[in-house]
Amino acid sequence: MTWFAWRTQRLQVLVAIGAVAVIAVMLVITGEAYRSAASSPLLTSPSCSTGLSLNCANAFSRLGQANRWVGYAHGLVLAFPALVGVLVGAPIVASEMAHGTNRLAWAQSVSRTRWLAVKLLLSGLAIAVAVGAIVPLLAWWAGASQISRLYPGDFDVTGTVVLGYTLFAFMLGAALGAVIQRVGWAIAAALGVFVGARLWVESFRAHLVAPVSVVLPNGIGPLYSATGLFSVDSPLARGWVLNQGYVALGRTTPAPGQTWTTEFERFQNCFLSISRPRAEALSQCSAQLKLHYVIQYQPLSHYWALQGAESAVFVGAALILLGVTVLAVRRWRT
Amino acid sequence: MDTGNGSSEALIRFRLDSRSGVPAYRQLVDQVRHAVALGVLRTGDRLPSVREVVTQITINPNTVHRAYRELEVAGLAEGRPGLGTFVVERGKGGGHGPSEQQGALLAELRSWVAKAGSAGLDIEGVQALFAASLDEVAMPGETGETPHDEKRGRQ
Amino acid sequence: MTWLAWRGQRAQLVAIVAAVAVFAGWLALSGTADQSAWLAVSHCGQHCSPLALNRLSSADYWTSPNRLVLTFLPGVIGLVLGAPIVAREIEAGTNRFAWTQTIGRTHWLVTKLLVAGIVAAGAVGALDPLLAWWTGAVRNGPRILPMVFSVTGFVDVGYALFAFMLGALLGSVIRRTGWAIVAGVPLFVAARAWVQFSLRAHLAPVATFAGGLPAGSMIVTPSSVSIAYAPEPSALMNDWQLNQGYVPVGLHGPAAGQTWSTGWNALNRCTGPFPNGNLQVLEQYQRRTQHCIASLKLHYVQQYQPPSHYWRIQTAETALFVGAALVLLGLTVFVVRRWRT
Amino acid sequence: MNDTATVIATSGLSKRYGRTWGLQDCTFNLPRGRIAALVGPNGSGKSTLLRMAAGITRPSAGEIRVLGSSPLEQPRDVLARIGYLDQERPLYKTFRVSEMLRVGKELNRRWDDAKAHEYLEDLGIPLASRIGKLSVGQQAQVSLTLCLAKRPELLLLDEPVAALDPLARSQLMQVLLGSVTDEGTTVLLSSHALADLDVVCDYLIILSSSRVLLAGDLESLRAEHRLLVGPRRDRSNVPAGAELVSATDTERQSTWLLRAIGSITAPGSDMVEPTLEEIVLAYLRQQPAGSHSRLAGSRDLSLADDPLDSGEQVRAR
Repeated sequence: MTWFAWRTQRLQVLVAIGAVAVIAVMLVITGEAYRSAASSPLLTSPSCSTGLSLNCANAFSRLGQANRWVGYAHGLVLAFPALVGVLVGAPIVASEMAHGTNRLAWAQSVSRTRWLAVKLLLSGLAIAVAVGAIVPLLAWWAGASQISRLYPGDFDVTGTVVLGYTLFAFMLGAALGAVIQRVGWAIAAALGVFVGARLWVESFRAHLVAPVSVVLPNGIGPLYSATGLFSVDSPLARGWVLNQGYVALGRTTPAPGQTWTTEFERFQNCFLSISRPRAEALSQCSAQLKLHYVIQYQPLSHYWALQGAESAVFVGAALILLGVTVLAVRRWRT
Repeated sequence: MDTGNGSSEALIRFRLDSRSGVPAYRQLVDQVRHAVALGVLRTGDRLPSVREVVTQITINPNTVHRAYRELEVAGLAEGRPGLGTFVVERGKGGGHGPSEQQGALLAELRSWVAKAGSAGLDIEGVQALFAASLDEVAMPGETGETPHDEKRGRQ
Repeated sequence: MTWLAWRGQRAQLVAIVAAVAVFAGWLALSGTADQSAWLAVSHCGQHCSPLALNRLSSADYWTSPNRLVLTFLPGVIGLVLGAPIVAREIEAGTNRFAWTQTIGRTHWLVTKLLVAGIVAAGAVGALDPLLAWWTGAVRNGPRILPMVFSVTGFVDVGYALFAFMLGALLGSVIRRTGWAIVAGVPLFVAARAWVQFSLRAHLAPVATFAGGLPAGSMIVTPSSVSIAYAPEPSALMNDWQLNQGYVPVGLHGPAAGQTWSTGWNALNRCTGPFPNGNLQVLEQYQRRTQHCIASLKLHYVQQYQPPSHYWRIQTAETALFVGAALVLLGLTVFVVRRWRT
Repeated sequence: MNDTATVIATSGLSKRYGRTWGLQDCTFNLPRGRIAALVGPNGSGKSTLLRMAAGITRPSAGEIRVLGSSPLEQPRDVLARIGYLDQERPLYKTFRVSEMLRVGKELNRRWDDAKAHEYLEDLGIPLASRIGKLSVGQQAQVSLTLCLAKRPELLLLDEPVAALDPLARSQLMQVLLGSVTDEGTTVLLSSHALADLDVVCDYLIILSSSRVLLAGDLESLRAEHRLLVGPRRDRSNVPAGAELVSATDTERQSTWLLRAIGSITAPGSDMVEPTLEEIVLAYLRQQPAGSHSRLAGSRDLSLADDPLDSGEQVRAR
């Protein structure tokens, strides 16, 4: 049975593994190119910090070039979980149904569930291992190419979510293949659903783990930013700022029925109407309107928790799709 | 007379016995002959068109053409261009012997069969003897074919 | 025959057009949101409320994913519609029906290609007016820049036709729709990348800028001292900058056998390392640099493509891809005409 | 033979698939107006021959002319005048029957739409049905209708009745023969239903191991062959003037197929004209087992030399 499953899917699986290998090579090349370009001592030398020197311009242009290539690799990593998963997953049941070979397979003494389980397990495992193997590489690459880790778009190309997306796309392809029974249409439908699902999850990703809030005292806010708040080393700068705005004292989120921006105008009008030194005016408005400024964000320390949560969401969805596939295959009658 | 009416229902329906070993065209010829002999077909009757025969019994059109041609040669039928093939008066083109001679032969054969029956021969035995003698005695056939072209019953 | 070509691929053609229409709607919506967010920010200037900034960042977030989709859209549409043209028929064995009818294979093939090709090109081309608006609305930057160039103008129709014919040819050679698409993707990406990175810059005469700020002039501000060795006139901000460096006087590029870094390196050897020190040291360094530039008989040259070359390059690149598509068409006809079991 | 009397003429026609032969040194002429049966075991080259006649297989060697033209060099001349039904009976499965007819109409210069509709109406095939939903028999009828509506001079039918039930088979043959009667079409059809072919065909081509074993007018072939059934005879005792094609001997009885020009006698044994089935089976039996489609010519492999066959079968010619 394992041999049979392998024999029918080896081409797809090998091509998928080949594609993952190509991406791995791409990651090593672009990551290393960026790392070496960024580590050029010239970039931090006084000649570059005081102005442009001859070599400095060269170093910057090298960095820019490397950054472009990192961008292409980024695009590839963003796209490949869907492509690999769907292209390997969709034909598993659909191509058998399209050719009628399932009637042969399901007339043997192996049960449909077992037949399906072996096929799904084999190719699922193969691509999971291949993609899983580049997860550490992605972490290195993200570090080497200095991409942020939490921000949307960057979060999606590092960590275990890549594996989660792949498994989800794989099961989505398999399930839609079993339902639609046509490989081409299953792929098209699966890609559409995948993009929709990814965007939808991205819309509530920030709340998969409770965010952290910073409360600025005495009315300090964007009208008078406290120095150091967004400096390079501050947790805020390395984190992912979700929301900010004036909210009622004692609260870290807007009052019911209000948004993060509701109170801003009121506070600004108050501030502009008081002709006193800034700090005093801010403090007075804060006390008068009973407002303080809150910045809600996900700190970098939540990275793995967020990764775990989002991976779990997609793996869970993949398990549901597994159930759907099993059901579709068991219930199939011409 | 419905002779000119091409759309009229065919008067006889052919059937083929593919196991008999008798060539198909010969079966058709024989069936027309029998029908004429039994009075089912009379002079002026239209034989089924080639197309009708072909689609009724899934047979090669050339075979039907050949059978009809044979019937024409034997003077049993006549092709009228555009109308079809029609049964004609016997004797018009020669062929069968005088009927009184036939009657005598029939009487002789009947008495022979009765003799064979009293000698203990069953129907198969009679048929085998008849076939064997047909084989050995060359018949002056209208088509002039060699003796072994004649029909041969087989199990 | 036209009817058959349409009927045979009706489902795919309609699906593609519908998908493009949905995406166009999304582009219009998100583009409008982004445009008004930008407008709000440009009006409030220094005193922008968090409201405006939040709106901008959430609306602008979609710009680069959308551009990514637009970059691959012509290729995907072309391959998905092109690959089944012949491959699907061979897979189903229907080519043995179609190619034993009176109509010639070439006639059959060209009609099918024409119908699906027009849909592919039309679906992509119909987006072009929208894209012209969209790229401005979301402030993609000067459209001569490579990433913007590829998703504006009409060059995307050329990409779509090329991908379409690539898919058709691979389909008729590989005879399997799925694998034809899979094989087509890297080939299409390679062709696009090669043209974009190597060829496009030379599709119109390269403009050069020589001189500008006197090289090595010093800009002193209260907080810092900068020395402009590589002048960056603001006029070049909207151009697609290709190469820059010091080249022999009288030339607009490196001399034969030399590269752009030859000049940099020669100048660097002459001036020595950048000094640490006070203003006087820096002034000395500046004078030394000027002296070196003069004695080495170099001048600063910037090669670029100005925005005025935009349509010229668009036309040339489109012609390039359409020409390649025609070559692929010829090959496909050849393969189909020769097909025998 | 001149071109007007000969519809298909092949000479030394061969097709090689890698190391195996699809068809080898095939030479025959099919006269106009015939319904020719192309018979032989699976893989004997029937489809290869038909496909070469339809111009969708390129011969490796030799020549084939269909209606006086080369299907390879002048496909337009040939394709307009033939109707080819592929073994797989390809149709656009998602199309409706009426749409499939429209396909035929659009792909052919000569197209008898009324006739096509009439056929399908007579058979009770609804025009609004999707092809994929039709039964196998109905799909075969649609395929055949597409061939017939071209009003071809030559029909090339690759196993038109395979996998059909007896009723569908008979209906299909009726439609075919009716049309052939009307149009005088020449037919070359391959089939395994030997009993059906007997009264339908008047020309016979036997292929085996990618070679032509026998080709000719069925009536003449019948006349040239005799089936000898009688008490066991010694192999050396072949009647004078006859040639032993193939023999099946039991302890007591011999059943021989003999080939002879002119009359032969064998006293004590029945001598009958063989059926098409008997001729075909006798010729196929003389082929050694396992010699199918070998690149090394099986031509010289005489059965008499094969120790395994112990002289049970004897080669003709």
